[in-house]
Amino acid sequence: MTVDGTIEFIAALLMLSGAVMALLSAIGIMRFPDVYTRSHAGTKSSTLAVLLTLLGAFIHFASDQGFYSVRLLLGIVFVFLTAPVAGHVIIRAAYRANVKMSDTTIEDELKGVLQQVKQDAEADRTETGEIMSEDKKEELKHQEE
Amino acid sequence: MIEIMLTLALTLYGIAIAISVIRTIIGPSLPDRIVALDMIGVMLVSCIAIISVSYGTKAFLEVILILAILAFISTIAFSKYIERGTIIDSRRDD
Amino acid sequence: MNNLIAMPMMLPVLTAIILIFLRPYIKIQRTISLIVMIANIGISIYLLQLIQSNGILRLDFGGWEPPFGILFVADSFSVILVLTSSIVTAICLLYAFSSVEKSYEHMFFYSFINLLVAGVNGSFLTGDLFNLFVCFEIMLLASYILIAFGGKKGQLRESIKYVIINVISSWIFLVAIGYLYAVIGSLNLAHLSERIAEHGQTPIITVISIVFLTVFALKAGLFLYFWLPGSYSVPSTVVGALFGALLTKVGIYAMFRFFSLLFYHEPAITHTIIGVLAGLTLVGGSIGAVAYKDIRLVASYNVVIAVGFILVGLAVSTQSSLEGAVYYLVHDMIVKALLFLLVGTMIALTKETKLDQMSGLIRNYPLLGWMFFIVTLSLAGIPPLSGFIGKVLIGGGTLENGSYILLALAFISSIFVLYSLLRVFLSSFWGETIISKDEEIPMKKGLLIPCALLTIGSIALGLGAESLSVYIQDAAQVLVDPQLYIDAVLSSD
Amino acid sequence: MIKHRYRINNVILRTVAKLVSLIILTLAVYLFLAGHHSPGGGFVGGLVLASALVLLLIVFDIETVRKGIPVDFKKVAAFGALLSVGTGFGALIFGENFLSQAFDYFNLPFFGKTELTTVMIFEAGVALVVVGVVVTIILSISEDE
Amino acid sequence: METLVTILAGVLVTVATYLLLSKSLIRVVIGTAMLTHAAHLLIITVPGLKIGSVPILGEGDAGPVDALPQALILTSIVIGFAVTAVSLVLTYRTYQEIGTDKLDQLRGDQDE
Repeated sequence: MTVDGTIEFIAALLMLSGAVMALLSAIGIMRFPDVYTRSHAGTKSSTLAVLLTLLGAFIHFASDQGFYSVRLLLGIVFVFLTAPVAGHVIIRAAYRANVKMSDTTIEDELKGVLQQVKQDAEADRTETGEIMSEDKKEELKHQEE
Repeated sequence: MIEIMLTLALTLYGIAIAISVIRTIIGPSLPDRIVALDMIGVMLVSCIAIISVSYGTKAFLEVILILAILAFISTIAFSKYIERGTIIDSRRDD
Repeated sequence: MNNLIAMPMMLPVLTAIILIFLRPYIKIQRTISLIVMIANIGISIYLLQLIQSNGILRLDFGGWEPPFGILFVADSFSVILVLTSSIVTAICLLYAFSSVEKSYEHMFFYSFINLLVAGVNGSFLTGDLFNLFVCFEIMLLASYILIAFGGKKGQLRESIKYVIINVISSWIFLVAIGYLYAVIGSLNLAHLSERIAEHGQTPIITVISIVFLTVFALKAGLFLYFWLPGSYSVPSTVVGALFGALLTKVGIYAMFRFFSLLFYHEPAITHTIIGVLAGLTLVGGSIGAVAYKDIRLVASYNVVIAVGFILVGLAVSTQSSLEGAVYYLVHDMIVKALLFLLVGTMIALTKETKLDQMSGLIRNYPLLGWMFFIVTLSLAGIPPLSGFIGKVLIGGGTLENGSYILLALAFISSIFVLYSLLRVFLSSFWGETIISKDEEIPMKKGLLIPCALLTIGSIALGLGAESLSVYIQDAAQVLVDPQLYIDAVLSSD
Repeated sequence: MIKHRYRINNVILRTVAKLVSLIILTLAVYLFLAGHHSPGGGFVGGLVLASALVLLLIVFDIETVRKGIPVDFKKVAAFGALLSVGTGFGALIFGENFLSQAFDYFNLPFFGKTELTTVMIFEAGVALVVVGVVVTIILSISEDE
Repeated sequence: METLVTILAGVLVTVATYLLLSKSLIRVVIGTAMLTHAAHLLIITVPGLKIGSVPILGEGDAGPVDALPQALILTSIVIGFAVTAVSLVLTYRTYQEIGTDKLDQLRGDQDE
């Protein structure tokens, strides 16, 4: 096997391992019990899969055609930059939307904090008349009656 | 040899996407589905990289970036919708 | 190469864009739109003369020779229609100046009118199948918005129906284009015609032609006219007049072009179907025209009858019937615009839409009444008004061909047209006046002058038929002999 | 002061969005310029540019973006259409067929020998139309509550 | 391969028809958009799927594929986009005016 052949083999191997990684993360997304754990599979390992694959493609083009593709590198940077943020945003949204955790969850550290923040904000905004919670509206109605 | 490896990689990606589609369909909550959709988007990116390697053409490389951008924006939009009920706010609220 | 051919489409497009920047200045908007329409009239008259001396003209966009590039082709038929549509639009614009609300004018009303005209003229001039689709869509997009101007409940309902019907028909159009491209491998009309002639019109091509027929029947209101009366009766008067005058005519034009240029080898199948559909349209339109009391619906069903009548000319496809059809097409564009304008004026004056709730209008507005009478006669085909010659020529064609049923239907439908409009005339213009002198809304000159201009146009078309006949014979010549068109397009100059 | 207690903390997303929109804008310019001999062009470039604006709109809000980019997007679209149709009419001045385009090679500093063509102006018009229309539609859908 | 894609186009048409026949206006709009995309799929399939290389200068050795259907589809996508935008605005106006997006509540006399 020549040097070029070896490099191409390595490139293909990288892509294949990326594919294996993707399969693993797909299994993860199927098997994990709730959103919060699934997102681990959905973002972390699939990001790795993409990184490996794109790196493989980059090496392939570099050795095969002598073409150093900036677009592929930019793609790697982009995915590396955005995938964690996307995961973070989804899970934040899920937590605020009160998606249930699995029964095996041991601790929810944010439980008190979020509750407190919400209460504070509601209290503040009701004072300024900005928004009003549904319970408050009911109360006011009763008082008027 | 390399051909076989590329085909195998594509097949594995195909299986992974199929599994994610199942999760998109059954996923009990909305965030589940979005996690799966995001993953499909990211995997399609790598699929296109593999396809362009196996065709030996550079014409598809732009698609990689555009697809990644679209996946990111759609994920952000979805999660903002879940979190606040709106996608674009009219005023800055902090 | 003659860049003037592109102007009837591109000038309105350019105007529509420029008018967006001139949003606050209504006076300037009106002036520019009118100037462009008058320029279009001038250009098309010049083109007609040029075609007489030089034969069919073509313009290859960007210098790409056919069949590779896209192109505009101007033969007498299309330029006559462009000329008529420009005249009608110019007069309708005059009417719009004094009838359309200020708020519409601020919402880019004139831009959309210009886009509508651009789409219509583009459809008449294009020599390329796909550009025909694009121009159709430009026209339809503008009409979607124009129909909903005002945003009343009835308008919204009808415009939703109209949009959905047209999206579906555009879908069929797209599918048909795909099939035709797959079978023949070209989109240039002349090239398609040549290839179909070479390989013969195989059954699959005939099937595709029927798919095209379905599309254009939906757009023109040939038999599939169920959407037409509703959507043509809800928009504001000017828009209704433009729709009645222009939109169905584009579908009819496409049908004439396709079944005289491309699919003329199997008349036993295609033209018979067109004939049957035209007959059914005549029957359905006549029933509708006498059945309704809402005068806008009566006017809309008259559009349907005219569609059927013109397509009798295509179904028969002899030289004289085609001449008659072209002639009737021109006549119908002018007279339908006039009819819709008059009906809209009546509604605006009385605030009623049912014909039995108006009466005695002729005491208050004599000129309006007599113009309505002239329209009635003209549509029914009484000589020397403009409808007469078209009817005679189409009738002669059907006699030559021996299609007596179509002949009978065509002339019975004329009687129904006469009856339906005379009913409107008698019940709303004669009788006890409902408007006292105090309540009478003064007739604006701006409303009356456009109607008078169109009436004069109709009379002039009838009296001056002789001077027009050169151009109309030339138009029919190209329809009869497609080789003229093919040679003009595919020759490299 | 009250508002600051329950503000939605988006620091991660906002920081990354600034960076990512920069990448997207670069890609948009690249696609626009590449469009003559390879995939890309005004339409795609405009869409990608619009997607960067949409990202900013989602992550920030209409007010902030308006402040940053104080243009009327309807006017942008109209101007783009004018530019595109204008190149068609430009051919008339030189007595060419409608929509004819011209090109030539120029020696530019830094870029070297470059092909410049009037198609570029046409494409710039298309890009402006796309950006203007997309942003107008999105703004008008989200604006009135 | 062509058969498969044609079947896919058929499935899209089926789904679109289902959506078009539903009562909710917004579903109808989505149905029209899907219908157009089914037509696009058909246009690219019916003349035969890819035999040849990418239709870009300097790419691939074999003769390029016919690029015309793709140009048609691009144009048609733009038009479809515009139509969808218009019909969405129309739907929204209707919703504002009438307060529902159910088609059967749009029914009514001409002069209500």
